[in-house]
Amino acid sequence: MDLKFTAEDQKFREEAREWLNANVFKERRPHGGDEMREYDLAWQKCQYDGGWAGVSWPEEYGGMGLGLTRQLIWYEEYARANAPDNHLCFVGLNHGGPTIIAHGDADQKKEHLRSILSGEKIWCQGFSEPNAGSDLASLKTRAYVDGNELVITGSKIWTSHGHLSDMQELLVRTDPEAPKHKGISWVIFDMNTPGLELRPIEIMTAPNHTHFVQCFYDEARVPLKNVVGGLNNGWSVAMSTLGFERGTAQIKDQIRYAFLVEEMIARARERYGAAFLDGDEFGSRLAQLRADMAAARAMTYMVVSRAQHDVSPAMASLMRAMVGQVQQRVRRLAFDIIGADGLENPEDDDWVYFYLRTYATTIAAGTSQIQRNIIGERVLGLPRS
Amino acid sequence: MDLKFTAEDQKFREEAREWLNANVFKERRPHGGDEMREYDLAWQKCQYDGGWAGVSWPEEYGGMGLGLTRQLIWYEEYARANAPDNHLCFVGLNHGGPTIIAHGDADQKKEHLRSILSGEKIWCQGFSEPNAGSDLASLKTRAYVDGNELVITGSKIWTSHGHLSDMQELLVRTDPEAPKHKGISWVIFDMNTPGLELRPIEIMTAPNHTHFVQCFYDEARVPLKNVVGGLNNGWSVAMSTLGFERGTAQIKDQIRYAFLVEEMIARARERYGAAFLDGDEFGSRLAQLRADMAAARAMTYMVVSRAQHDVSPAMASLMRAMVGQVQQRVRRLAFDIIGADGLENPEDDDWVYFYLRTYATTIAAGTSQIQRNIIGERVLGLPRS
Amino acid sequence: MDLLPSDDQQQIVDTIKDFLRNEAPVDRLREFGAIGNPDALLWPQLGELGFFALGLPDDRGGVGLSAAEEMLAFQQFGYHLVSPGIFGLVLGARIAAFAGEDALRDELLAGGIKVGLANSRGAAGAADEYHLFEAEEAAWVLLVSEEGAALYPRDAFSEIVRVNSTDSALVLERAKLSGAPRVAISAETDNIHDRALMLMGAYAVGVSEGARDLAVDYSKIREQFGKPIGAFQSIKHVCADMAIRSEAALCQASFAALVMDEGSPDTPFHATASKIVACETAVRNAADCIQVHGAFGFTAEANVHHYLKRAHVADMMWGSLREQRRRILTFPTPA
Amino acid sequence: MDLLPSDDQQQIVDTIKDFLRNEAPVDRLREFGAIGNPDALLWPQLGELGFFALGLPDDRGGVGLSAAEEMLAFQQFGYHLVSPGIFGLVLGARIAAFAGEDALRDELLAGGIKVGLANSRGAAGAADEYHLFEAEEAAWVLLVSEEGAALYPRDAFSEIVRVNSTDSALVLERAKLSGAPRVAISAETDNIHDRALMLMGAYAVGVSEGARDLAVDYSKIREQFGKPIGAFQSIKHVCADMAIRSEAALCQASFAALVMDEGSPDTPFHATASKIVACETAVRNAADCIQVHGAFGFTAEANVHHYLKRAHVADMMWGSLREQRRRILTFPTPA
Repeated sequence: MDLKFTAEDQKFREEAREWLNANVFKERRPHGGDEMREYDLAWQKCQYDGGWAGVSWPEEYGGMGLGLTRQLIWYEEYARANAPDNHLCFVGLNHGGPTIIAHGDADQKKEHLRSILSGEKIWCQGFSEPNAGSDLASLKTRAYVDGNELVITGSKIWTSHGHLSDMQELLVRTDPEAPKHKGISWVIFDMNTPGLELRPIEIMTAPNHTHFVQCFYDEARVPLKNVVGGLNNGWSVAMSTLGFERGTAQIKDQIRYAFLVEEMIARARERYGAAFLDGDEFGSRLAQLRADMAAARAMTYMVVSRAQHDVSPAMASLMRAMVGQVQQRVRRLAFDIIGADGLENPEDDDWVYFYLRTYATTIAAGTSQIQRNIIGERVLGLPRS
Repeated sequence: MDLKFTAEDQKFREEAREWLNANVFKERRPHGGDEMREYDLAWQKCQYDGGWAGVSWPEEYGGMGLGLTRQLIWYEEYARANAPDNHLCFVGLNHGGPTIIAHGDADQKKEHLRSILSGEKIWCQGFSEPNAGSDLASLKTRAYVDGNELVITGSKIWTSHGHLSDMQELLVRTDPEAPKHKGISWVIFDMNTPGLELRPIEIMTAPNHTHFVQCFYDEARVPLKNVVGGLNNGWSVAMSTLGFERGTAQIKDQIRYAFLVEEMIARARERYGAAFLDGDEFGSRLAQLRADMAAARAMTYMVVSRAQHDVSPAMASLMRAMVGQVQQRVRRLAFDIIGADGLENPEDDDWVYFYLRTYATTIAAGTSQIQRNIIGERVLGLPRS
Repeated sequence: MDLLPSDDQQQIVDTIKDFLRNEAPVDRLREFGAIGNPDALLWPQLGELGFFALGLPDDRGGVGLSAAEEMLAFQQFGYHLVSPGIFGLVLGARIAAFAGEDALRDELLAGGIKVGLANSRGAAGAADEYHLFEAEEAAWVLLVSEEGAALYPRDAFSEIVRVNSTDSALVLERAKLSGAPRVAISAETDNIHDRALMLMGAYAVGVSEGARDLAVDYSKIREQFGKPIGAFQSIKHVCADMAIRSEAALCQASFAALVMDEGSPDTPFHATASKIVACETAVRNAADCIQVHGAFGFTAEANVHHYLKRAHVADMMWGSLREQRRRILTFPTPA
Repeated sequence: MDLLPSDDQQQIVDTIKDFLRNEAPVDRLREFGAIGNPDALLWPQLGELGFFALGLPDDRGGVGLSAAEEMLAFQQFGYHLVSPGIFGLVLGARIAAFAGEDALRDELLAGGIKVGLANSRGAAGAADEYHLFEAEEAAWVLLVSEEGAALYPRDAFSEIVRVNSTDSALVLERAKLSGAPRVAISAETDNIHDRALMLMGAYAVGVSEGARDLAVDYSKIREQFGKPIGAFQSIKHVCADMAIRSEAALCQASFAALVMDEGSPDTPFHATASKIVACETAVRNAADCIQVHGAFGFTAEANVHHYLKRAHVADMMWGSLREQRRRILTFPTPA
């Protein structure tokens, strides 16, 4: 057991810090629309041009080909530099890209990976359907093979930022006769394909905030070569994608939230006076969060340590679950602490926006249920439900 | 809507108060054993002799034959006078007795009811079995008819105070061929019957605290006339018994706990100083409990109001659920407030004892699950699971 | 002793229910949500029906009923998320009535003008800094404190700045109080502060019940894994918890109104308890209602979010849960 | 950077595990529960194996390993609910070592005598009032504060009264401190307070893991409705939550030990965070474990209750959650 990083790691950290300090975008990230898309792509391109995109991606596609320790260091410095979260790039960097790295063929890798890292293409997800909420595998969007094309008809919903995306990782049913997990394919879908229509869905964070779209596919045609991991093999491909979700990407969040708690302590001290923290209800919740944040960071270090020892990746689900829970508590407490300010939802401050956003996380309760099933079965060895 | 009681109700209240002030046992209730049995029976007999036992029980069996409003008033005065809880009489007064009143025949009523009110007989419950926890209807204790007797073999567990009881309300399977809810009978069982053996079960509140017993029946014989509500009809009889459980009897608890919260506020003020209550974590929890206690009392009044208007008794389950939840929070907070004193478990103070007891209530989580099913289905009209 | 409405009271409730069901379905907020609240258009009709005057003595120009009827009315106002401007009219008319300003009183009771609400920004601002709700075109602004209650002309406030309201159905402004009240009464004359807390409790009960019913209705219709989601224990128990909390809040609101009508010294205690229990419930029920709705609950298309946001407004008005919890410990043990 | 034990460290862990599995199964508390704790009988053997000296520098008579090894050992002590008297020996020997009392140090390291623990009764008593744990036949009593740490002879305490301990496996007394320490060191010499918090955190991690494993094992065996209860989501998710919390507590305990070994100024922060997270976890895991066991969990026959009671002892020692939460806000932001 030790906390020391190697001299090479230290050097990497210093270079990352230096580069980030010089290059991090200082402008506020726009809350939506094309400005947000342009901002996120520009910041991604900046990282790529600087040689810092894709720390753990293969070098041949523009990545740095480094291990998880370097990834950790990069995220630590990224959060410390208060670098912006380019959420629009999230699906490409953390789902679509890694899926193609793991399951794609040479052509698919060549065609799609670099454009994700270089800030050219935004990816979105097309998994959920209007009548298949928690029961993902019951999806009905149909695709039949016609020559060397797939012809897709159906609908997807809760596609974050679909209206700002270029590409979509799409799950379709290619064999309606097979058992429900066996007839699904994972497809790279171009959002400019004729036959696709989008309906924006406004969300509750503020009037006219579009976050989700619903996608309607009417005989939309996709080349068969865009199927990743083989026809009708999409379920297992998708499951590995879900595995990437909130994997190492959460490290950044965890660090960012730890900073936020420190900021909250400072704001609370300023607003209520230093003495109030003594035994106060807010003080007590802040203190517990401060301790929990330290633990979450230690859990992140443990995830990296375990990966070095090749311990079962299921153990990482413990960290993910913890970080998810703590984030919700942080946002709720932040809202409580600002008191009457919580009734204002200004464009230039995120506290209320993020509080309301946590209700999307509550929805992801489905996800938290699934996570806890995984922990129960794969970590603790309990019988399947 | 009004809060006024009639002149007759007021008179009843004053008489009850006067009698209670003059007669309430001042000696501490022993924590266990025969002393506790004697204490509880003596206090029950005292109420009976004073003419105050069984406010809502029929007059012909020694009750007062009064309505729910008077019951409420009696319990309010009972709690205000700090009258002791005679827990050992609980099953007789609130399960066994009311079941016989509702389903018993004339002989059964004549033979058993008065001795409950008059403090002669202690009743216990024989429902749960070692391998039928939450799934009560899967009980296996077998009883076959032999002449004019039932012959019982099997085992019951978690029988509170079984070792101090005279009689038992017992569920047995009299028709093993029938569907599981259809072959059960509800039986009055004399605890002196040959063939019964008891094994005490120590509980965690303190060393050598016996609260439960396990009962073993080995060809124990009971007269057939002790079956209440008809052979093989025991499930519906038992369900009505469970309906009585925590019905109006909880009114007393609710009032008692409201007093306890006031006592906690006083103790906390004394221990930590008055100022600490301002915004303090304990202060905040105490304040919320104080408000919730007021609401619980108002709910009790609503239960009585609804009964006057013949509104569905299922609505009363809302009050029961609330009171159950609040009680747990009170006990936990009491333990937190006393700080290091919580590491001491003296014989002459109940705070730690009752904190530990709440873990029995957590176990009754099964009960809380069932309550919430009832609320969902009977109050809100949601489909059955 | 009877906590249920009498037949007469139930008739008033039914009339209000019918009116609001037709004129103010919650769906209206979807249309107007982003640009302010259309409810002021309802004020003249509600005034004509006498709903602003229920609890005012008849020798002061009111209907001569009690706090209980007012409580029942505000429960319905909350259920339909009626603009909180309605507190301005009802409490404003009471101030005018007790101050002997009969002309103003009658104008307010008729619902012909708007009254905004001023609320201290608490720790979020200096002592003279307020939030103004629904005060944009209002002639008057209501200010209630433990010491008394008053109507200010809008121009008693300076540095008024419109801000984005978290509850986007409401018009919210920041302002400084720099002028004097036009009409004011002290707490000794009539304790409007207690009444305001009690009525806000009743309003929050309505919000809680609205969220509960929305969740229950949805869980009967929405199917997953081949059956209505309300058949799953996880959803059923969430709905049951919403019902338990709503019932607690309703019972306490009723109790508080009756205690107030009796003129009991426990009135501040029970009014405060009512606001605490109801506001806590309103926020939790709204949050649970979102959860029951799944991803749909997070959209602006579902009405759920209006309940959540209004619950937070109700909580913050005249002192949040944090302040009210602090206050309730200062009262003596109630009878 | 590596938070997992090295092979050498794992070997130490395995040795302790084996020893305790044989010599101190939790079942022992069932037998001795009501009449005190038999663990002092193990001290000589544990001393011989060197387990009291792991973290003591070799030039001070120790094994010369680090806080990390001590952390791993106390995790195992907690897992087996070893008497907290073991803190008295390990920390007491450290005090003696740094005070240059080599003879006493060696006596303690050998486990030949008992050291009780004195803990302030906090708001429950006056400033000089203490609880003494496991001190009945002890030659020494350990007292640790932020300013320093000391060994007192038992007769430095007066008005000693035996009281019923909530954790009935422990001997508990009330006493007043009226005498002087025999051996003492200041926090500048060696910060035993931080070490005590960190090790109590590690101990509570063990308690949490013990409760978790007991619950998981039971839910694999116990059947209801025809299948193991661990197959039901309600039970499975409770177990998962126990595992999440245990992991958080373990990681933070490891981190705190390593920070301490580096001599970092963040040591008090991380030691405190470790105690907070682990004690909160220990109480919650024990409570959840009772729930998983159903009615059986409430009996004295199940071992569950020992975990709950010990978790409360761990929490109260050297400042409860309430005090530690207050303290952690006083530290600067850690690196």
